Amino acid sequence: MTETFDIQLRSSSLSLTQCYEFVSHEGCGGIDIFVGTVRNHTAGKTVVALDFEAYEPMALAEMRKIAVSMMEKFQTVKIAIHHRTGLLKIGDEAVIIAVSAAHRAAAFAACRYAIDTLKETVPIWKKEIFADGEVWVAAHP
Amino acid sequence: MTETFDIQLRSSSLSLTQCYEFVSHEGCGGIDIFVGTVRNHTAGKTVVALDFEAYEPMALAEMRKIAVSMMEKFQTVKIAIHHRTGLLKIGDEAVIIAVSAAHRAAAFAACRYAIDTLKETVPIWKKEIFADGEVWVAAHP
Amino acid sequence: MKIKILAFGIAKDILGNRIINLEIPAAATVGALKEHLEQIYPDFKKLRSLKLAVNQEYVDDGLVISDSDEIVIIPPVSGG
Amino acid sequence: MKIKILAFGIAKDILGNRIINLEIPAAATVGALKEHLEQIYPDFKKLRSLKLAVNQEYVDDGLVISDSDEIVIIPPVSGG
Repeated sequence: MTETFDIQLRSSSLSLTQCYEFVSHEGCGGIDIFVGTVRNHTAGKTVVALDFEAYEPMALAEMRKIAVSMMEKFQTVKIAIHHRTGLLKIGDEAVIIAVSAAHRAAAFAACRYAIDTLKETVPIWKKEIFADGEVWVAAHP
Repeated sequence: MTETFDIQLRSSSLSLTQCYEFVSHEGCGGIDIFVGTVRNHTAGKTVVALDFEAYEPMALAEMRKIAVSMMEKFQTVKIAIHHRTGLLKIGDEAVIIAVSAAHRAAAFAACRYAIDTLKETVPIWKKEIFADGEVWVAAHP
Repeated sequence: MKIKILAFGIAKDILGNRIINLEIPAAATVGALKEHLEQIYPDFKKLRSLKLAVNQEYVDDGLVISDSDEIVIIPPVSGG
Repeated sequence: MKIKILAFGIAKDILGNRIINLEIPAAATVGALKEHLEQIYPDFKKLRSLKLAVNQEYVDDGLVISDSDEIVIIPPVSGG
């Protein structure tokens, strides 16, 4: 049986093509892909790099839970969720979520749900590195 | 000045990487990409191939109008809309829409708006080819 | 006046040609041309919708056609 | 009983270590452990939220901790 999910946490560069090819399927008519990249600024300050740290086994488990919910809530066919760890530079891909479905509404809704939920539940932490210091994102109110 | 839009209508294969690289930008944090592919069935019948015909100058003009509306309605940074013409086989990409924005909500909303509007306004016609005949999609009520 | 009409998708199948030449009254409107087409080719009435584009723009039925216009029959679109 | 706590992100900076060992009363709850941590390390009170994961699951404050549990401090996450 072919797998329905491809969940990865990795320190090497993410591949859009790899995610796309995993979810692409003869029965699907719509694929939505979200790519989260490292922005060069935040609240007016210039970001030099980002450092992502993950509690790996739980992060993978929570990403798998998201994929299961996507299957249950929306009519999705295949799902790839790849998240990067370690030091990233500006423009690097931090996360790629790809979803295929027979119809586009399900693909869009599932992909949006996935990134929103990932940002709330998956134990991954992002440190923004500026020229003059660094800060753990969203740690404080 | 770098272009904000990349609008293409072409008979050669579409490239996800090309669309992604066009919209990728150091100032953007979220990219949403929709890929419409050729499905192997429709209403229970097996599709062998699809043939796309376009009224090319107007199709390009209408795609450009969509990109302009996306910029006006949402806070998008860069937009690629590539649509294919001619004979496509199962799994081929018929359309790719990629949108970058500083924040993901705008990227998702703009991408969804683009594909919904494209399907309503852009003069492109799709003929489904079955083993035992062919039909212009959505022509009849 | 003599006009040239271009057709795509199922409209080309209905006309049996990519391009037809038609004689219409001077100052005819888009609405009148559509009715005329539906009379000569009743299959147009079976479509989900029928639009004309003039000079690469969707236009209202009230628009008056001139013989230099690029007129295209737009059956229901199905891109994407 | 003796427990080992793992910390990530800003929690590691607050503890000054990836792992700390702590002596807590037997049958202590997650809620009690959180209060205990906030007393020893007041910087935890400044965070937007503070959660504990036990055996790789988010848990309620009422859960009773056992000394074989894998306990991890989860400060506000910021993946994606």
